[in-house]
Amino acid sequence: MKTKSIQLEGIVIIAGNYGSGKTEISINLAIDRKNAGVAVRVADLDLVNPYFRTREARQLLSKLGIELALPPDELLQADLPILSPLISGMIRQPGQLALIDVGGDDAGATVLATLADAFAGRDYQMLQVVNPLRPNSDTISGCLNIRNEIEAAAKMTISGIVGNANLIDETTPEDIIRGYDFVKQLSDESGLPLHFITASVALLPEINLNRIACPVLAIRRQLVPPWKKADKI
Amino acid sequence: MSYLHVIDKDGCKGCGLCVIVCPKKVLEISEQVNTKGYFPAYQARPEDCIHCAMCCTMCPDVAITITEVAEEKDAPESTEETDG
Amino acid sequence: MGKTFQKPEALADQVTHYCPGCTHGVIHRLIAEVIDELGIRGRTVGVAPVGCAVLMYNYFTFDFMEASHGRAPAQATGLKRVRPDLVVFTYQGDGDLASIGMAEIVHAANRGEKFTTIFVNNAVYGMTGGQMAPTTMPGQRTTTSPFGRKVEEVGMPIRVSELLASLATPGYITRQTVLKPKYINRAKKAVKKAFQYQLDNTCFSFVEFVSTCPTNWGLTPVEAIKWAEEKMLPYYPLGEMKTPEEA
Amino acid sequence: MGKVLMKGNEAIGEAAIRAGCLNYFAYPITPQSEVAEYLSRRLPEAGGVFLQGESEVAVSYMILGAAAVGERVFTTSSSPGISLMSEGISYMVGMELPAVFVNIMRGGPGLGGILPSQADYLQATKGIGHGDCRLLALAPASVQEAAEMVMMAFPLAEKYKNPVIVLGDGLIGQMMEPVEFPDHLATEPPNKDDWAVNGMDTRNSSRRNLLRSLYLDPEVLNQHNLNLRQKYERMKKEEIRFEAYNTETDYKALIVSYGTMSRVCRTAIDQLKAQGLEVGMIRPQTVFPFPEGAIEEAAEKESCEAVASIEMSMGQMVEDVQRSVKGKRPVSWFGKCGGEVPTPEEVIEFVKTIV
Repeated sequence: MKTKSIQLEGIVIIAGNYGSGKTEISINLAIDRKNAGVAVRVADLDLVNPYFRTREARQLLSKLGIELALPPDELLQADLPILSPLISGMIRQPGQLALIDVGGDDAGATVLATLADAFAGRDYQMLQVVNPLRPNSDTISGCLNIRNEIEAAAKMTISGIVGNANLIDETTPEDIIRGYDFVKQLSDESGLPLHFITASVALLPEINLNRIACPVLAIRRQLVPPWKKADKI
Repeated sequence: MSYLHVIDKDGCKGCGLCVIVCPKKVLEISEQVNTKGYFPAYQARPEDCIHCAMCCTMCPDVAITITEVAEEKDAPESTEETDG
Repeated sequence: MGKTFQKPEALADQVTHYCPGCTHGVIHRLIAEVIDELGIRGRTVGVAPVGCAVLMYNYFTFDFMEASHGRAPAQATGLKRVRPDLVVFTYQGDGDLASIGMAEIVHAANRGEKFTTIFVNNAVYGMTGGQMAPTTMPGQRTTTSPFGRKVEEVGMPIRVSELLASLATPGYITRQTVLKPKYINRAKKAVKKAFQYQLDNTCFSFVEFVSTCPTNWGLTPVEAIKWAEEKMLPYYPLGEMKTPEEA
Repeated sequence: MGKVLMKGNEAIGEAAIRAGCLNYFAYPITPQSEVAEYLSRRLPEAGGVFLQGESEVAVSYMILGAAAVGERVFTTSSSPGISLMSEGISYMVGMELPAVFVNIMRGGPGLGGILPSQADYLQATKGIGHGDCRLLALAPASVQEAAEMVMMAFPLAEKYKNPVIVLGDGLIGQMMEPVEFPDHLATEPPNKDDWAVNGMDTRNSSRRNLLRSLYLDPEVLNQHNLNLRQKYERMKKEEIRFEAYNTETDYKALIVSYGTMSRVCRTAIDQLKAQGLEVGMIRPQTVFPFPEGAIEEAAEKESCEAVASIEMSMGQMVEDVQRSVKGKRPVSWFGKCGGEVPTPEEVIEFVKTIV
């Protein structure tokens, strides 16, 4: 059965705790929407992580015609909090869909507060990515706590949830189902809509999609260590 | 009450700081060397000592002690251990 | 009116390696007396510096450890943070504390670490052979300032107590000396106060001593006392620079 | 607690807590600052001590001070920071104090870069501090192994009364992998009352303890160094750890590689196998002591034509590999050290040039 389509437009901020999978989701979501005919732009606003950032996938994304807002090339590997002017430009003119991938936790979300002028008066959605197989986001209260911290640091409001249960290569179909139940409960308790969950392409055939009421974003892993190959797009 | 004023001859380095602080000018530097090669201080005029402990307070080497002794006969009241 | 006077229990029965007239011995004794009077010998740990007092651990009867040059405050921080019930003090000279270890002492004081530092300032490096220290007086000759300290080249001597007292964190900062018995009695009160602040978990406490180095100054012990009084005390005034109550 | 997904740096912090170490002093430096960030939240809730020092130099002495009272303590840093800590490490070796240092290596020399590297191999195994100073050096190749090695490092440090270094590269610290912590981990530290300066009352003793590294008598210092040497020799007998991969085959080449680099080599070996070329690998899990016997034996296999040291440094471990092989097979080096990890394809290409 085909999964339901993800409905997202305008400015979409991808937030969440460290290692929740924001960057992998931003890349895959950008490609998914682009394939659906949407004009997509992506901003790498991760100023807190030194490795595994959206910028690692810049060639792939530009090849697919996805517009990117990154720090200048010569500073791409710098250990500096470089805030590209392209980002506030993108916020002012988001086009059909502008994805903003921020760093983890409240520390990573703090930079959003700097951009308050650009955001002023504009509609946006801020999604909290939740991997219940991560420490700190394995309980409802832990997730709500992270939500509060991110909102306080960003001075913005989280508007929805993305479920991203995974143990990378060791993820089982049961993990996906249990993870779905968890974020569903989080959605019920917080009143925040569950926008979609994720599952790796390899696992998708093993998952009973009738059990899942929300869209499922197929993940083709792009951020892999050097001894592995990224999934083909 | 009587007191025993003792200068540990071999613990003294002969710096002379006790000599200058003594309000009664009791102390002097000996002409005789100790086992460490220093010329130690001694009580030249023990009868003038008022046991004010200024010398003890000043001594960088804790070489001077004053102890209380029972007031029987004439307790030896000076620098038995030095060559004074 | 007579007084008794005996070696404190916290002090070992050892002849020190210090030169005749060196006031380290007096300062050691004051610390030992205070430790005895406060009854804390069984839970005190001393941190010895690099400098003339490097072997000071031989002269005390409680737990002791060495530090490398200037790092005693960092080491004491580690000790005290993991065992706040211990009484910890560092003992440091001017090269150690005011030069190579300036960062460590400033940050320990600024964090308000609950240990005590005894700082012995004799305006010269003793151990390494009489070189210029950050506290060497203007014009003072040392083995590395053979024509006297030139202020236009190396600046004025650092007044560490004043510098530490300028930190906004509450602390007990005082400058004392042991040049004469009247100063010694006052200094002992300051040392006791410093340890008491530590025992009460109040603040970082710091006692600077204006001290002498007859050997490297090229003076007799008696001349050295006079020189320190005349040359150093006007520049390094005695007294409490800061108490936690003021903060 | 089952498997969880963790970043290497988080797993390192958590592992220490589970090993019973509740004292952490550190100074931030990329790519390992997440350890400090993680522990700044976790340690206060666990009742431990977290302190950010003013420099790596100061931190190394905070570690020394905490170790001196007999408490478990550790720090994490990256290459330039470890250089600054090397002073304190030497004093700890001299004073025979246990503690754990983690180096999440980045490129050098100098500031280098922030990407992964293994260029501190010689520093960790041969020249960590002044004097005759050696550390047991554990080299994890996964997040799981990083956690396990941090946990085993504490009892090892206590066994030898010597600091232990865990030598990870930037990727080990930054990547996410599933990790599972054993249920029961914390071992009781051995009785330290014969040396710790924890106060005579704590030990209920009238004998005071003294910790020092200064020995002015040359004979005494020589004896002290002989004692230290005996510890290093004992490490060589008891602590060598390594993993062999594909060595049951008649391999034509033997790779020696550790950490992240060994993961790439593993992929290369699998791909070479598919192409019909067998290659074996010895992966040192301790780089000091070095598994020289295992490497010598593996190199002597009749089918083996050549040995290669593959490392993210400009030929550091290769010196130990050459020493181990004793001239019985040609030994060559391949590596990169700018932050880019060599790819499996590059390794394959290189291996084909030596057989």
